[in-house]
Amino acid sequence: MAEAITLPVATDWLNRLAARYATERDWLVELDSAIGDGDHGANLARGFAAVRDKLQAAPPADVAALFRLVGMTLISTVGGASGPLYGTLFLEAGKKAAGAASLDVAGWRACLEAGVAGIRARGKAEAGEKTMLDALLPAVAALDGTALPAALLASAAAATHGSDATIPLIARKGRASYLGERSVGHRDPGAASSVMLLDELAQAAA
Amino acid sequence: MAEAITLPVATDWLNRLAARYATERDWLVELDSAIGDGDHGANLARGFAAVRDKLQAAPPADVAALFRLVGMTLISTVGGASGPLYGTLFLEAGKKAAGAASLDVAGWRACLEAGVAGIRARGKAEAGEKTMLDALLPAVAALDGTALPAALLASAAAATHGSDATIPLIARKGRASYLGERSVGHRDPGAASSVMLLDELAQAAA
Amino acid sequence: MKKLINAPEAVVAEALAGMQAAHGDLLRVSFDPAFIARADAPVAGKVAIVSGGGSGHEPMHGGFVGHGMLDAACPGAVFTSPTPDQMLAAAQAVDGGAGVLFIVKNYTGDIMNFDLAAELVRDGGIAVEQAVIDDDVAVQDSLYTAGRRGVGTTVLAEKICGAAAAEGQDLAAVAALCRRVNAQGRSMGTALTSCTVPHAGKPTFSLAEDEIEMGIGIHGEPGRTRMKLAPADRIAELLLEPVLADLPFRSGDRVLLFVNGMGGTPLIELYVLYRRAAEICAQHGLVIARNLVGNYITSLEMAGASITLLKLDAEMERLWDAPVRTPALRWGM
Amino acid sequence: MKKLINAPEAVVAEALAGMQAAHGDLLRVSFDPAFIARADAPVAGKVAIVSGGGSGHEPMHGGFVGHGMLDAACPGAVFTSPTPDQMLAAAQAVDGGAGVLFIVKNYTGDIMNFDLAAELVRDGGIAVEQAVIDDDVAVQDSLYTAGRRGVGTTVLAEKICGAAAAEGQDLAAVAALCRRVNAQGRSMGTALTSCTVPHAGKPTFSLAEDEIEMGIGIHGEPGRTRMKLAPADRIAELLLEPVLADLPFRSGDRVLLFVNGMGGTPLIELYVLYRRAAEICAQHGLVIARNLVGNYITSLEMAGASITLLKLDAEMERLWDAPVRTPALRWGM
Ligand SMILES: Nc1ncnc2c1ncn2[C@@H]1O[C@H](COP(=O)(O)OP(=O)(O)O)[C@@H](O)[C@H]1O
Ligand SMILES: Nc1ncnc2c1ncn2[C@@H]1O[C@H](COP(=O)(O)OP(=O)(O)O)[C@@H](O)[C@H]1O
Ligand SMILES: [Mg+2]
Ligand SMILES: [Mg+2]
Ligand SMILES: [Mg+2]
Ligand SMILES: [Mg+2]
Repeated sequence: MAEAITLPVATDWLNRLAARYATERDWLVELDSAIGDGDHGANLARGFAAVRDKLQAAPPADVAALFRLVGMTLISTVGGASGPLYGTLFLEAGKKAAGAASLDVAGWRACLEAGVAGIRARGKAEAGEKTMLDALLPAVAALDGTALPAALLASAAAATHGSDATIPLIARKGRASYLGERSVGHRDPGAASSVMLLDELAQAAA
Repeated sequence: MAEAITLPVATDWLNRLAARYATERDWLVELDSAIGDGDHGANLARGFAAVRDKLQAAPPADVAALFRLVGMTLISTVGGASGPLYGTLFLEAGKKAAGAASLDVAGWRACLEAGVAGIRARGKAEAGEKTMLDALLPAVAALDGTALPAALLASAAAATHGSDATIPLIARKGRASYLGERSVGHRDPGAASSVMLLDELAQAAA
Repeated sequence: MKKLINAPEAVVAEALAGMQAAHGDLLRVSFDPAFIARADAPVAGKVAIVSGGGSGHEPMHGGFVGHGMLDAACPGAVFTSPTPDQMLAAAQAVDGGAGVLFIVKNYTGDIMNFDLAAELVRDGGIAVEQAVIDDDVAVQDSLYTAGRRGVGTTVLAEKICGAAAAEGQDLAAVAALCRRVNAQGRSMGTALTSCTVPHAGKPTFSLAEDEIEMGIGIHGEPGRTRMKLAPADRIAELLLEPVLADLPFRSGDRVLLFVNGMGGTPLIELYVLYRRAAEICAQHGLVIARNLVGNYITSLEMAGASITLLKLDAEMERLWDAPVRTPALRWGM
Repeated sequence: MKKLINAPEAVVAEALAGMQAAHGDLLRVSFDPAFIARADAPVAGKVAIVSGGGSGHEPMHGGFVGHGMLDAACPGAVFTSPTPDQMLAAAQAVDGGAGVLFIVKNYTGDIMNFDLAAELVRDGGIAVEQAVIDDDVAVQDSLYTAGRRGVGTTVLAEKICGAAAAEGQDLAAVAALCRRVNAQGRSMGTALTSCTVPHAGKPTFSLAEDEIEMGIGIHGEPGRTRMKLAPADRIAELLLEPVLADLPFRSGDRVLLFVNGMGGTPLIELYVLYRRAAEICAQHGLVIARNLVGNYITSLEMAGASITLLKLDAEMERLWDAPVRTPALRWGM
């Protein structure tokens, strides 16, 4: 049971994510086929496989460097909407993590908050527009207390609720917005992938 | 009951054929789809509809003129292999019919013989190569006696047998020949349409 | 899924290799990062035009690289925007000292990736402008959505701006021209069948045997409405009505009429559609001064078509006629 | 059946009207009898080249009418040879006093109709030659069958002979050249899906989800064998092996490699196929001096492709490069 997000925990997290997105690739593709263009699962599987390979080839010196490497790699291998968005999340998180040997709950909260703010700035979306933000914003809000594993579990659970809550929404941003009313009744793929992101972090720290 | 193929009988024959090929269009298309390119029914429906219209617009003066008109019309409206072949049949028949007010069994036999010879010359096919000739050649051979309706019925029956006999053959001429062995087990569409041609003549003269 | 491919992951790179093999006289392919550049790039003193987007829309954009059109194209994964490092490398490879214009289709992913790239290019000391194409009238436009998609007008803008750059117009002028072309162009498309993204392995959507999707996007994004299959003449009307009303086009306007196939519709049907589209234009008093018919901005093997109408001015007409030599569009040389 | 048409009977005439509307600067359409002629025909003193065949193979042949290629094309009903009166009228319209060459694909119907037409044209006092294209190696050739089908080499022969006629070669020379091109060209194709003839309303044949037909004809005629879907690289090998063996092509030969789409296969896949085809040619020591990639001789919306290899000589290379301006093939002007 980890008390902080150390470099090994963070590395484990990213390796888990590569495996998770490979496994969930088809489901995310299916979600994206319903209201988008069917590539979200392939995009993330490709991007996080590249992350795993880079981490293996040249292990970063600290958590901040790791986050920056992840951000750069996602931006240069994912493409689409999710590449710059998740890339920005990690780049901004990397800035906040600079200098820290490890992250406690408050430290991680600052990172995630900055990352999500980066996503808002880049994508110009708000809560309730049926995007990954609808999973990420509740996840930030749910991060409190001092016990790391518990806080991460609560954060992931909040993301799950947020993701579920995208189903009845009308999409206003991203490709699903072209559907208007017809986007109702479908889960946002980016919200689903954000849940996995936070869930694997909770697992890595458990 | 007609004792000779007069102008009214011949006109009735061609009108019947226009109706018959319209009705049998889909079946002939189906036969041609199996071992050809799926247009035989459409080709003949188009061609004989044009024949019907021309006969109505400018009724010919005698049987020979009617045959020539049919031949010219088929050649200029059918296309494909069957257009020139059936066109030639009628053009050559028209030459033989020249000067005759009507055709008795011998007269019609001379016409059909000349027409089938024309088809052989144009298409360079022989008996047993799975073409319309396999219906037409037996139909010529079966034409004898002096009672016209009976002779025509016998001729049509021989054509039917000939058409049935194409089913086990390997096609050697026309588009079906590309199939080689795989043409076995299918009726030749041109043989099938030749049966209709002779059958409607027997009906018109009945 | 039935495709002439080796593996879904390999399609884009292998098609690039095929383009390199077939068109080595015209273009040069970089595989990592992936971009296609003019063989003779950089052209000193000329504004360089770079576009890009997901693969699966061929010949757009790679087939438009060459003299008088694009200097470089960046292909993403199928239906996925390319990444900023591709655009950065392409811009660096083709900048001839007069700066780079990014022509960007309005999709969230494309916009964000090109934005990131523009920052990087600018940081590297190369002047860069971006022009966004958002001509698809099927999509509701509003401040609160992602806005209209970029479709058929992209092809026309790339040709016209390519000619402007070739005749020596500067970056500001070429960018302004591109925005003007976009402002004057409107499109709408329809799908008769879905397409199948190779890595997805099954059709993006499904339509009944007698159903079509009106207002389809080029990534198989659903459109405005689903309706029963109608005669081509009626479909031409339903596609053109919103296009005509939107600008609006007015009697006496000189236009370019572009009937585009989505990839799986045979040319004979595109001409049937063109016939009626031209009649409708004539009924509205439009003068079809130029036209284009064929598969230029496609959606893999989707059956369907789109109609783009561009209101021309004298400069656009002149630049449209200027020589162009690319794998997919060529005249005058 | 899902098509962008109004009625099966109307497709050909309406597509012709669309071509007239779109390409009035290049060509002139006669509707009855149906043919497409160069807008500036007859060209005095030039050999006129007339081709034709069933519709559904667009852009062939109508899309190849114009400067430097065909003087006229006669479209039949879909997949049905045109009729002699069409060819007669076309020949009369485009003969410039130097005679007419009929380029005929080897199908029983085409042969017979063009034969009849040649008699009529000759009777009318116009010199006429016929050259038959029969390049499809999928078909067993023998004195006792209809012989090989005419496929991809037709496009190349029409371009090369069109250039020869444009530079003033006489009828005998152009006809001899056409026969030489045919003698040096070999093709084979594959289908991944069937096509649907409009008046038939359902697919001509059916293939299982994992089956392809090797050696397919351009009318959906079944080919040599049915096999499991294979990787594109393997399909390139299976198409090229019989082509290479047949002429035979030899190391050092200069060739034109033509990868043709059947209509429903996206360009990105044709480039994947081209990539491997070019590799195979290189392995055999062939020099790919020229190439062509795209949908030029199609089979409605059939998914699939064909590969044509033409052994070039210096004259063919020069004539291939000569300017051409038609709706579907254009360069140098
Ligand atoms: N403007 C935006 N802000 C935040 N998230 C967005 C925005 N646009 C799209 N997304 C997210 O991106 C997801 C789609 O990602 P992906 O399919 O990889 O990219 P693309 O839409 O370019 O194909 C959506 O499900 C949504 O969660
Ligand atoms: N050389 C030939 N001699 C006689 N009949 C032939 C020959 N070639 C084809 N046929 C007949 O023509 C029929 C096909 O006609 P049709 O489908 O209208 O023409 P196409 O084969 O050009 O599509 C065949 O079924 C056969 O009976
Ligand atoms: Mg997507
Ligand atoms: Mg047929
Ligand atoms: Mg995408
Ligand atoms: Mg036919």
